[in-house]
Amino acid sequence: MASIVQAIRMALHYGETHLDLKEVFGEDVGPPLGGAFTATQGVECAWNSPLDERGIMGAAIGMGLAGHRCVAEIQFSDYIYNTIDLMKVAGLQCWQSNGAWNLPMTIMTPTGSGIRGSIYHSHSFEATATHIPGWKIVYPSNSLDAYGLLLACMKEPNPTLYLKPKALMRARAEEQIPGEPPLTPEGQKLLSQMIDKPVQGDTSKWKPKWPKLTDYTVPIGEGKITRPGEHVTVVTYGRHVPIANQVADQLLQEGISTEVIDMRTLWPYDWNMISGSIRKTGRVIFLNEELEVTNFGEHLLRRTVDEMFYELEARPRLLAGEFVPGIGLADPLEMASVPQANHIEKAIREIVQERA
Amino acid sequence: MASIVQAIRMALHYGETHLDLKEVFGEDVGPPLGGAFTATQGVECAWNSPLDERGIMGAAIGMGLAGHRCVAEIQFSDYIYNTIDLMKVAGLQCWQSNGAWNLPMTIMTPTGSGIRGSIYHSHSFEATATHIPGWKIVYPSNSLDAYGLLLACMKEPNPTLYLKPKALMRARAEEQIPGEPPLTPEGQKLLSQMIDKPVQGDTSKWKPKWPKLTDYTVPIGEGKITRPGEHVTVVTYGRHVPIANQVADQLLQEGISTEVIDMRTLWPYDWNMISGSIRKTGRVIFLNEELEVTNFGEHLLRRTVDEMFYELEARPRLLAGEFVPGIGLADPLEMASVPQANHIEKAIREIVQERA
Amino acid sequence: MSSPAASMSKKAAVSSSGTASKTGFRLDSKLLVKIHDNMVKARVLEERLIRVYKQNQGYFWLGGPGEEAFQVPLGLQIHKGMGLDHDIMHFHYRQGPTLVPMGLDPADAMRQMKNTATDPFSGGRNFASHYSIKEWNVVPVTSTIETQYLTAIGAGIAHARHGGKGITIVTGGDAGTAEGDFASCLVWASRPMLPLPMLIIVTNNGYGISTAAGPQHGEKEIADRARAFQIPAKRINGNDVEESYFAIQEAMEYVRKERKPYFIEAMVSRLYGHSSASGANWQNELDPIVVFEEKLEKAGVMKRADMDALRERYTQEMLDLSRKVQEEPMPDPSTIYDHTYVGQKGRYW
Amino acid sequence: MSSPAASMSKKAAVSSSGTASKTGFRLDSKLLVKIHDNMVKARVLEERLIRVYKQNQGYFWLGGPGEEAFQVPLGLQIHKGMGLDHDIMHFHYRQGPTLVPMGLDPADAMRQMKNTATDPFSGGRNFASHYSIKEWNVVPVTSTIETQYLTAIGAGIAHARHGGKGITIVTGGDAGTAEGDFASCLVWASRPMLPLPMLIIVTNNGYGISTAAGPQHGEKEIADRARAFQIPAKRINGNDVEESYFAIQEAMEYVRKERKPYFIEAMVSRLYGHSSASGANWQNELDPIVVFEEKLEKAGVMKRADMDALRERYTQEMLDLSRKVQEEPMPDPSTIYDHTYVGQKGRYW
Ligand SMILES: Cc1ncc(C[n+]2csc(CCOP(=O)(O)OP(=O)(O)O)c2C)c(N)n1
Ligand SMILES: Cc1ncc(C[n+]2csc(CCOP(=O)(O)OP(=O)(O)O)c2C)c(N)n1
Ligand SMILES: [Mg+2]
Ligand SMILES: [Mg+2]
Repeated sequence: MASIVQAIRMALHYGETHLDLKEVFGEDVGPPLGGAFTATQGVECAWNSPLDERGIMGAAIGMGLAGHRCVAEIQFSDYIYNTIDLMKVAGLQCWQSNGAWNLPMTIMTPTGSGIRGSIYHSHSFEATATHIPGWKIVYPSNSLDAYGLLLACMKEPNPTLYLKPKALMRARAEEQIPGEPPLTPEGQKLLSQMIDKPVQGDTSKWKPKWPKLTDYTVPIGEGKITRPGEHVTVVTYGRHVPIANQVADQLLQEGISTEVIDMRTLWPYDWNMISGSIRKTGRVIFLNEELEVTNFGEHLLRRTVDEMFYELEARPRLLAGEFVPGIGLADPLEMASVPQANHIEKAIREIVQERA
Repeated sequence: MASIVQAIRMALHYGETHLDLKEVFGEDVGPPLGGAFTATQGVECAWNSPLDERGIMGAAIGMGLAGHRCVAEIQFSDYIYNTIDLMKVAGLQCWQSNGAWNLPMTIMTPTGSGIRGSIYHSHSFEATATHIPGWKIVYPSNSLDAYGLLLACMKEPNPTLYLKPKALMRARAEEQIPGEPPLTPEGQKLLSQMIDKPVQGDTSKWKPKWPKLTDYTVPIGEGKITRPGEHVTVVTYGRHVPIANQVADQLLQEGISTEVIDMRTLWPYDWNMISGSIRKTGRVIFLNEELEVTNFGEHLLRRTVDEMFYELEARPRLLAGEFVPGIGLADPLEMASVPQANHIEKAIREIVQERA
Repeated sequence: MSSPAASMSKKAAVSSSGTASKTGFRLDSKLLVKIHDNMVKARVLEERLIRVYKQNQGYFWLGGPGEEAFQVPLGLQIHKGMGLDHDIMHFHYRQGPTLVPMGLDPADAMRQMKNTATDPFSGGRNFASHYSIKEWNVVPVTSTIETQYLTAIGAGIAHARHGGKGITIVTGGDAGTAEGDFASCLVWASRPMLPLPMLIIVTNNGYGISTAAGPQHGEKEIADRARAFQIPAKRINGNDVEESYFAIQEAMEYVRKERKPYFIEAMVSRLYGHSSASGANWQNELDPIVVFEEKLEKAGVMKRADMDALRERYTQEMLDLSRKVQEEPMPDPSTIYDHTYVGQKGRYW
Repeated sequence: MSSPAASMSKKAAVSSSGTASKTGFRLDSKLLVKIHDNMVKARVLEERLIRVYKQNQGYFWLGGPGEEAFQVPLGLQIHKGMGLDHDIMHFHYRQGPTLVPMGLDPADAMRQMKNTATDPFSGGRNFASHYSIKEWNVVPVTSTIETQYLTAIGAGIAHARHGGKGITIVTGGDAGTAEGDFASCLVWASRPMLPLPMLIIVTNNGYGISTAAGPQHGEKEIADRARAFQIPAKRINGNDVEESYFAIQEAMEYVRKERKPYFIEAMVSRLYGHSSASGANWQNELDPIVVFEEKLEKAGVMKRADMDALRERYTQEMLDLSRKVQEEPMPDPSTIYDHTYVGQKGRYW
């Protein structure tokens, strides 16, 4: 029952004790806070960097080139946009040197809306990220994947971007992370006592008691079918996975059978799984919360058209965020800017009724 | 017969004498060089900024908010990627203030490949740019449009991005800019004597003699059909317009009739023209040189699918740059990374033969 | 539109023969009382905003409680108005106490806090303390740390070309100076080819969210970084009203007249922590209002009872305003594209 | 793989009783001759690359002619090798004269200039002077100005953790210091919580492409910006071999031992302009080789004829190499995706 935040902490602990992880750093990443979402709390090698995203990204690159592995955090993906040139630099080190150098490094950053974050705590980053060659990009939607994908990143010899869904940081897994206490209310409480820093009192000497964690790696590039179905495929990731699952469950009661794919890795993505599912259902909705113009879902849709245009049974669709300059703070604005359950339901109903 | 470079100079001169243009600045933009491509040579209000793209973009925003109009240059779009956060800031000033503020400013930057620019002088920028709300984005493919679109930008109360095709900077127009000498070899020579700074000798006191220029504005948002045709639509812009025209002319001799659309404005784009043409031909190729993943052409293709899926006579296509970390310097690498005439020809032949 | 506050910045505010010398203050009593009034008003407003957050009527709070002794003297000396004859402000998110003496309507701050459609700064779109006042040259506050030091350059250039008395003022925190943008501001402001009439301010509260400044700063004072560019620079006690007032006065006189940059690092308190994300609870730091009130009382400029009554009155006023604002409507979902461009929506047309 | 050059950096190079004192030089004659040899070799190599460009056998040239008096002493004192026991270099694009004394094969520089598949730095992908030598810890030179000052931070941190004698060296130009990244490097290098063993270098040639430094720099010396962070800093005459040698020696000793940053601003010439984009023609600036050769001759360390013969020999050598390289193949178009990732192509898989 670890939350995503707890899963990340455990993965980082596993990394610094079993893998070659040397540094975890970023703004407010070290004590006392342990990260804006406390995802680095208790991690031994975590420290506070200067307030300087360009410095953080640059430092991560330099460490990686020196063979000194790090996981660096950009506090919110909203604040990663002053480092795009550096991400491009990171992505081309191996290629530019014709294979002589490689760059093991991981950048993690909370992404997306859903926390009433207004203009600058609601940004998505997938479109920009997937347009940068040379990175591998993962985006877990639950705690077990959060753990397994972070381990995969820490083993990867190339730059990896680990996107964390802001809206799900405290969501609890339905599956057990190898080593964590049992998935019971008692187990959850125990885990909290072990690795959550107390909110009250003098915590300057607090240390976590880590469960005996073991290796569990979700291979980069493998999606997951979270709901099998026959009539339509919904391809999504991160925050929208639980929402799509819920809509699928609800529509199933009316006999509409939706296959939900959690991409888990955005690049390189699991085209076998995606195309296989689309071939089966003939209908696909690419669902994400990013701005809909020059959106990564448009790439997936284009590739669908490239390879399956004449097989599709209905017009393939993108359901994405509105192309607004920001997510407005007021509730009605956020609800109207980012796909919600009702939008997904409507899109599914429409596509299953459509006959090519 | 003005080149694009000369057209830009003339437009800036028109701007500083007839419109409200107060500052033209950027790296090496002022004397003695007048810009990496000499596009700001002779412009009275042009000056050299510090080597600091973030400062340049920030300064442009601050001027715009102060009602002080500028055209600022980023020396190559390859070096604009450290300012994406600022471009987002620029794009949301009006929206964020709920309409209280507006931001007249223009950023111009040479874009794309074709000058054997290797990794860092070959970048395209359209995908990233079109994903940023709040800007208007133009991309001329010839001198007359270069002049007319720059005038449009200088009249626009919103942030404008003026992309200049690196490969075409010295290309000569077939149409006359109102006021420039006649389109003859003598006229071209005369224009050069008037506004090109001599390469030899002491030029520290050189001043251009400007022709009597008049207003000629290409409205933002209007495309242009550069080759009318019946069988297939090629939607492109910038550097690829003359190449597409040439391929179209060549194929016409075999009876393949290609309609070529020069978008001229990437945002807001001329959907009336594009969709009208696609409805007519039933076949479309979106052509550009940007990295093909999360590419702006994929947006256009998605919108085509959204609105015309059941009307298309063949699978719609994207012909774009390979998803490589960089354009390699060696000739064979550049040729294989960016669509060339032979790739376009092949794509057209294929799509006209395809039967849905 | 010229501000009455601006005339306050004249040296006349210093009474050499009048009340000031008797009180031990260098500023005259009328001005002292006015400063105090604004400090209390600004504080009570912030405390009301925090209540609004704690009562779940707003999603997020951050603001400027603890910075009043510096911010109020700043606000009083700003040459307020629209256009290049006036000062242009590129502020960050702790500037409420500057805007209060400039004439901010506290109800408007509450509207933004509650993200109502009536919020005049952003129409319910932006976080609290993200002010934007076109009529006063207060450009929209943007959340991105330190980018205001870049955008301010453009205002500085416009001011340099325009001449006159108007200057550009930029503010930000101590931790944010680690962003390269802070250095860019110093580079551009100090260029021999066009020095910029900018008052560059850093309010140093010793923290960036949870990160203490000490282990992060190799420079003795942030002001040293400005000095490296030959920019006159001062570190001051921003918790002291008079020190702040005169430092700002001196700086502004220099910038307005010389048309060159000046740098102030003001050491201030952060009385409710970083933001509501860290709880927005009272911190054990020096309270500049307490300090000031003690001095005022001791000097006989104000009485304890009057000061208490003033706070009482503002507290009630803010509560009433907050209730009133509560009735106001939320923005309509159909408006999400409004004002993407001047007079235009922003999707595909 | 430890370098013989590294041992040169020992103070032993200074002969207090031997040849040096007789010549008026502080360095001993053997080392002087070696430095001269490398300077000439580096210069002739650059001049050959320029010829290659002018003969249309390459698309673009830029490099380091004019910086030899600083760059060669730097190269000789680098502790060369792979891994954290050795120095790590985050260089910009004028570093040929540093790499020549480190053992660069001039043919390789020509391969990159001619973008052949055999170019060991980038396989014909990158511009000239964009070196990348994994075995010597020379990370790939990236065209983006000043980002090396950011990436170097990471090497500095790795070095700080690792301990030992290895240090991080970063170089760049004067104009580039206007990018915020330069300041970021100073911020990170000087943090009290983890000072970094970095030698931070700026080679100041007074220009950024066509833009003269004077009107752009408000600071008296760029070194003052490092001093603001309490980083020991020196501006030196980079056209003087000995001044450069000893300044680098002192700096390196400090950084290797104290594990703290040190800053050098070296004033240098730019003898063929910015790059081939500005013509790559000879500029009327002080030539450090001419200066050095005059001194060597006057001191009797070398004879004019020997120096001329040396240049002659290298000129012929470079011409031969250039011809040889001309035969080598271009990269194959099918390779564009190679090495996007370690051992993987990079499109869709
Ligand atoms: C570019 C950017 N990075 C990170 C953040 C998140 N953030 C908001 S406030 C803050 C700390 C700012 O500290 P300081 O500059 O000292 O100002 P203070 O809040 O203490 O006044 C951080 C890291 C941000 N808003 N913008
Ligand atoms: C980020 C970035 N902006 C612009 C350029 C284009 N450019 C290449 S070299 C150069 C001038 C550099 O001047 P300086 O830092 O003084 O180094 P120098 O070349 O004089 O050694 C510029 C503007 C670039 N390569 N990278
Ligand atoms: Mg602070
Ligand atoms: Mg220079």
